[in-house]
Amino acid sequence: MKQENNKEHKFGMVIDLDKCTGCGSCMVSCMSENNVPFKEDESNKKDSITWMRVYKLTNGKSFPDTETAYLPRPCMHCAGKGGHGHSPCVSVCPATATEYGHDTGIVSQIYTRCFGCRYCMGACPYHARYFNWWDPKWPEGMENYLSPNVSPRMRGVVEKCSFCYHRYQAARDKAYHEGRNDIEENEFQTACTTACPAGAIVFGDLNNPAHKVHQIVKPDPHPDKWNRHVVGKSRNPKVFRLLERLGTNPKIYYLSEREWIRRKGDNYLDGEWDKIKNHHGSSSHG
Amino acid sequence: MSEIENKAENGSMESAGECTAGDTKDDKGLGLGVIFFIVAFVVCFLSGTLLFPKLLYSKKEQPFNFDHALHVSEAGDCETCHSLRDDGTFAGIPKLETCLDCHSEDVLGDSKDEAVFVEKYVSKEKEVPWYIYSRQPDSVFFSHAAHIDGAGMDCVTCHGPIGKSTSLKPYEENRITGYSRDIWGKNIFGIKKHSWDRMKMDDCAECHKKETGFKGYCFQCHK
Amino acid sequence: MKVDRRSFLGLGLGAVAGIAVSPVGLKLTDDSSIWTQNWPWTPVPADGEVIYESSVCSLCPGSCGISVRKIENRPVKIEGRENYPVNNGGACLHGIAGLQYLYDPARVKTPLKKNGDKFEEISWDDAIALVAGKLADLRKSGSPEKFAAILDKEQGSVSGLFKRLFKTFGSPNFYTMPSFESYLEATAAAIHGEGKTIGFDLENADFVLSFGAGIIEGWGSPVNCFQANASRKERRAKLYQIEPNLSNTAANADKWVPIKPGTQADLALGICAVILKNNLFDSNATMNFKGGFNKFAAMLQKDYTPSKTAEITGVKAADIEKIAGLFAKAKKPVAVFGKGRGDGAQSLKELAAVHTLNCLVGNINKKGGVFVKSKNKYLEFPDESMDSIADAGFAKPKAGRYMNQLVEKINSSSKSVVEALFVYNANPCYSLHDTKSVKQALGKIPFIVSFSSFLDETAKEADIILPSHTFIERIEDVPSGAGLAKTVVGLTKPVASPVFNTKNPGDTVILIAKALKGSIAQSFEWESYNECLEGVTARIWDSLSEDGYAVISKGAPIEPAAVNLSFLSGNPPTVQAQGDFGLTLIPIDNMRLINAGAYVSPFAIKTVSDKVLKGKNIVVEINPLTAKGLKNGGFAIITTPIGTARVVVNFNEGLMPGVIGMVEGLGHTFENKYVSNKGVNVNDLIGPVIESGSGLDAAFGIKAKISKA
Amino acid sequence: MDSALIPEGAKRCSFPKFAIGIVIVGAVLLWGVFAMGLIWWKGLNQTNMNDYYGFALWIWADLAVIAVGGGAFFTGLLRYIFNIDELKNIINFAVIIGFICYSSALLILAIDIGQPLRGWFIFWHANVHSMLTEVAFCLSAYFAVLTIEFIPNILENRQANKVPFFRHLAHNMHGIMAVFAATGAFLSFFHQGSLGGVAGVLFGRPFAYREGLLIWPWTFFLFTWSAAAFGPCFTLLITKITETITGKKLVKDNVVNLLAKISGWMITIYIIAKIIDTIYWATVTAPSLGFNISHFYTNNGFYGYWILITEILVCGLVPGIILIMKSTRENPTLRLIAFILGVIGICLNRWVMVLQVMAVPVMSFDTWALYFPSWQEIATTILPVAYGIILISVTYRYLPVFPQEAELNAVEPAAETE
Repeated sequence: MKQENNKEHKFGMVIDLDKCTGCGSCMVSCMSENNVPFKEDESNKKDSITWMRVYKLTNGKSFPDTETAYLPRPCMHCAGKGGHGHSPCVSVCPATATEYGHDTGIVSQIYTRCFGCRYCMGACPYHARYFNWWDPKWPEGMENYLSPNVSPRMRGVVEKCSFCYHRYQAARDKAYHEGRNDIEENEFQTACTTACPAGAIVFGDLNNPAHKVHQIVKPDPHPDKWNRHVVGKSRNPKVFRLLERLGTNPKIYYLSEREWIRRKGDNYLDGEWDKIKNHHGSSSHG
Repeated sequence: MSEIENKAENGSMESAGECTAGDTKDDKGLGLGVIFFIVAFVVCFLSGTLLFPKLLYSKKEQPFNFDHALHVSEAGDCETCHSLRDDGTFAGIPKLETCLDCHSEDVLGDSKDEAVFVEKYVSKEKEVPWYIYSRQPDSVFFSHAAHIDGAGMDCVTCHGPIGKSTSLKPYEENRITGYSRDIWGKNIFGIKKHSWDRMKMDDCAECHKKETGFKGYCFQCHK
Repeated sequence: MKVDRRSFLGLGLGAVAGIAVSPVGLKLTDDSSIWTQNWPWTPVPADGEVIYESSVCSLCPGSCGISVRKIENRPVKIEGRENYPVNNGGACLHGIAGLQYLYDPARVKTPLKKNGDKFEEISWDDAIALVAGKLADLRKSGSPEKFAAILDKEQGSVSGLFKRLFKTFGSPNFYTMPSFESYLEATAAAIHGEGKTIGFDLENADFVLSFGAGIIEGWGSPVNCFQANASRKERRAKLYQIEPNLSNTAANADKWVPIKPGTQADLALGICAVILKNNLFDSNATMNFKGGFNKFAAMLQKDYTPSKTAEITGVKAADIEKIAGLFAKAKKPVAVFGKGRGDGAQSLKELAAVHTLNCLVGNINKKGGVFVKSKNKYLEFPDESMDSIADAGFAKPKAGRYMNQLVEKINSSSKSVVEALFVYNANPCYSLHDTKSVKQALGKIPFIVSFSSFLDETAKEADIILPSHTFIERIEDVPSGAGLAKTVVGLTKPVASPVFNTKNPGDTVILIAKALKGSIAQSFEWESYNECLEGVTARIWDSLSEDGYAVISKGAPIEPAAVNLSFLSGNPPTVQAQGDFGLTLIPIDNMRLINAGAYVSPFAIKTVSDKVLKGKNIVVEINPLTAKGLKNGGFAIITTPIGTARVVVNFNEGLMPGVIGMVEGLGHTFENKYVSNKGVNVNDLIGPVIESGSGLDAAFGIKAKISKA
Repeated sequence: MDSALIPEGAKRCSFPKFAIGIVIVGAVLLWGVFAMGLIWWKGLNQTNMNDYYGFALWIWADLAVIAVGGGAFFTGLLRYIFNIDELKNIINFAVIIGFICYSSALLILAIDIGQPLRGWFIFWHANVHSMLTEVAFCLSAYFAVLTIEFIPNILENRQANKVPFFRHLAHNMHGIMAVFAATGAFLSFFHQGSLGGVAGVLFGRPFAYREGLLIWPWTFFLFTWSAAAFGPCFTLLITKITETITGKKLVKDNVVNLLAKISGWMITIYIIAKIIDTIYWATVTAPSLGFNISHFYTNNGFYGYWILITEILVCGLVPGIILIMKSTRENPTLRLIAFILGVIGICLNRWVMVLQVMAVPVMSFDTWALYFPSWQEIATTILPVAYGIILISVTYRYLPVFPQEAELNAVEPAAETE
């Protein structure tokens, strides 16, 4: 009766910011996939539910040296300090409505458990969590396009990117039915990944060396020697994570050839960046 | 304040007893009070236990009776009608199309239920609006494939010996939640004797804990 | 025994204790929380079997293959179709949001007839009879040429049916909205001769010199361009972007070359001059140039020396020489034109000048270069039957060459120019320059029939609306175009049954034709549009119906393309912006908005930045150097020679000083609270400027001033 | 009219005057109740909170009332555990204020959560790692303790006291009050601390994050200590206000000064710890995460260094010193100023630890987020104030709250007293 299908995955993503065009396909694909509601005015970005949000970065220089780039920001699915699963949000939720799945590395959010205290939102430095300030309402007839794979949320609860967990559930169902022990890389891809017209998003299992995401990121299995809270740092010098220094250990990695973009990924004191930029990738062997 | 503190000096332990003992006039009152207490207790407890469920649940009759035992003996097993699709999802209550694999506009047996079925649904090509006893709320993702194919479980463990039943019981719907009564279980205290008596999350977790050593992650069964 | 206070106390306590011990409290606490988890007003989507159906999106000329996920018969998600030759699995946000159009309660749900200011519902039969009656009267009156049509495009069988109707009716007045495809054809006609179009092989080019083409702004076939652009990184191909503002394309490019608005043609000619002067051109290719190559070269050396070009364009002379060198020396260079999405106003001088760069370096019909192809002719309609009225009417001259000339003619003429108008898939009252004059012209037309699925700005002006299926509900052939290197015809399929009482526009046209009887009806002897489609696409129908698409051509065309420079060799004047204010207002194309054809979906508008739209206010971009007296984030008034608008100002270092950028695609004015009445339509502020020689509206912007509100 | 209920020997204003006062404050209360109903009915869209401000005015109000309500547990601790007997003259009032503060906090929490009917999940599905879980358990338990501590005082009402059962009950409860005081102090230590922990554990928010001892960040201890330090200030401030309004001296100066002195020392010790904490955070913790202290106090329209200086120096060090030094402490005006500054200081600290935490951008490309509450939020925050005023008025009028009242206001023979 016991089944041994629980090889530990660590799903993650690497987003190539040089390829990202800021077109917004990932955002809409996410909203459409996950039954995200919309309202009359969505221009106040502080109350607009966008599990995937695309930020515009600028290098801050003046004309004509100014440069811009886009940075898509799903939930980071943080593993928390030392990668033990105590994500900033998970550790604070008083009702266990959000949880770190050690089998997948995915941070869940259970809408029916959440009672709307919003502590997790305060804990998340990425603003990846959104509150349903309003009852979700679809114009008459439009509720017909809602997908049964993701439960629509009610007013008063927090929601966020789930790495399209329902697609993992579906892939596993299929694998079970076909008598397979595990799923293939292409069987579980998030809606933003498959939608990206530029192919900027690569999704897969960071624990699986055969997966493309692992090959690009080359996560360091050892804790960072400068900050023991940081694990899974990329050994690719062009790859970085957002706010890596906080020890949140996100599973979203970003890739860029442009130094100013990589610098935007974290906060640095004066002069710090120049010292570390060339050693940005982990110094560990491998 | 000071008055009280003074009294405290005299020893407080007896004072309470003294008070009731001395107050003989109230004895009968107290006796009556006890009777009132008992009566009210019993009435309220019984109505909470017996009457309350009647108010809480509405009863709905299925469109017509369905003889599971008969169909199992004809079809051989549950999966013939309640099948998994090729993508591993569970098809649930069979669609009319599945019924028509065997049935047709010509009545097979002699039950009046089949006559209703043919007349009201088959000939009108209408799906039968069954009430589903085991329907879980929208927030639940239940993988039949994981339990049937993955863990090799049988249907009875969760659904009970429904395959042996010859008639359908009325569907009882919780007026507040809209759930079927079978989710909380027939027993209003939520006490269960069999694994299929109740289908709350705790029951899932209990079995998972027992069988896999871990109650499971939230996302395993939520969507 | 007497009932006293204590008895009541006992009663109360007993009741409380009894209830407490009973399951009531526990159950109600649990149930009330479960109630909040299943609020009856929160929808529960029905579950069922998952089915995928492939189709083609026709929201824009991109023609991407889509895969529609359905639960039983209910479409729930649109995604890009894997291995489709145009978009290979990718999809843009508008296509993905397509189901919001399908189910939009703001759709035209049934045929409508205008009565006074209001629309009334009428039956399809009555509507068709009414339209046919009006048209028959017009034809009887002897001026069938006063029947005009405005469509989005010429390609495809539905447009073919419209054209056929007009021909057999006897009217030459068939117009299409300006589109990138129309500009490609105009450019090809000017340089290579009639009957041709152009495709850019971006995915193989190693140096892309873009004169403002918004390669990742929705230009061409958007998803295909996104993919070609993304693959630059692996291919180590370069992109130089020349335009006044730091668009996403410019930001993503290897280099952004800021240029004064409207001077791209001059820069292209300046670069031509350097290439010629430094002998960097492909002499094999130039050998066969016609139309005065020497005259052209002499003109360039006189008028477009690097220093003169630098003065006109604001690009440094050294940069011009450097770009010319990089471009000419690249293995597979390509110069691309079509500012923004390429479907707005364009100057033929600019298009031709940029394309001349391609001709000079000899990349025509070479891998990684420009493909000069014959216009896609996969459709085979049977011969029309023409009566004498049709023959006479069809032989008359068109009222104007392009849409904007038609508008001008109607407005300036005291006599009636157009008596009846069909509008299909076009919204001229929104997307043409100076919308006020367009509305005025439409106001002078006594009978307008719209085929729109939505009550958009133009449909609101109509007398009859014959609503069409959306692309999710109808069958239609969708030819690619818009600068795609290969030619693919896709088949849009009815993935969902019609949500409302609408029809396939092909069927509607056939019904109208049949109702007109006589030779017109004889030319439309199909039972339905389905039958017609199968007939006219017979050559590729098997492939269309089985694979969902047919590849007509891929790879570089073999036949050589003649080059004729006569249009440019006389150096036609460069178009100037209208007015004499100090600043120049230019439209900015934004991938997340739509400026032609359909309007933006609620999902797409949700993605729009608050630096573009804030509440109901449009945000314009301006370089802080030019923004004297303005506050970042504050209100301002923009005034142009044709209009004024209240806007919010956003300081943006990515804009050339002297330029104001205003996004295209906002400011709709119909009933839809999610997408309408937000911001300003930039076309209300910009008027058309007709380019001499080509007759095109080439207004790249307009002079403007801005002041604190 | 209601003279039968008024404590023996106490002089109270006429009932109509009292009623008018209650009606006026009651109107404010009703306004708050209306806003509360609106929020429960329509949801939290009635507020100006947003996804950047998930915690805002209400959480600040919660933290602030619990901090100033800390006077109850600390005074109780001093009175019953450390046996400082004089404090019996103010303990009743401290308990009432504590009761008001904690019931208000619970009410605000019930308004603040998006799904009030699921509020009990915090107990049923508790996540033991969450500081908020600790808060909820200790808060509820301590509220129960406060209720128990409040009961004897209620039972001392002249009419209630006539019932022998109540009289004895009150008496016996007094006898075991030390047990409750100890329990209350224990619970308070944890919930005051865990409220500090709420901000301190946010390692994603460098402005709030503090290192600490085992699972408890330094803010845990700072919050407990500061509640104990400033709580008495609030108790004394409210006492002073009550005295002013009633026009009577209710607590003897020696009692006030004693509590003020203890408070002063507590504040001073706290502020030293706070200064050390701030310096360590500004020079070690935050820089290790890539932040200069200037990041937290510049580039925005509201939060500047002024808030740091106001909180620590003006409203921390200054009242501490005033209350330590005998000469200033015993000057009624200076003492009052110290109380006011102290209460402002502790409220400001809670504000900073809630709202400024939310305001500071963390991602390098994010922006400061400022917020102003909606009228519904303000009304529901004023609601507890109105409720508190009413409860204090009623208890003062009908209960023997201040044991020294009779003595301090030697009654001239009056009609009301028999």
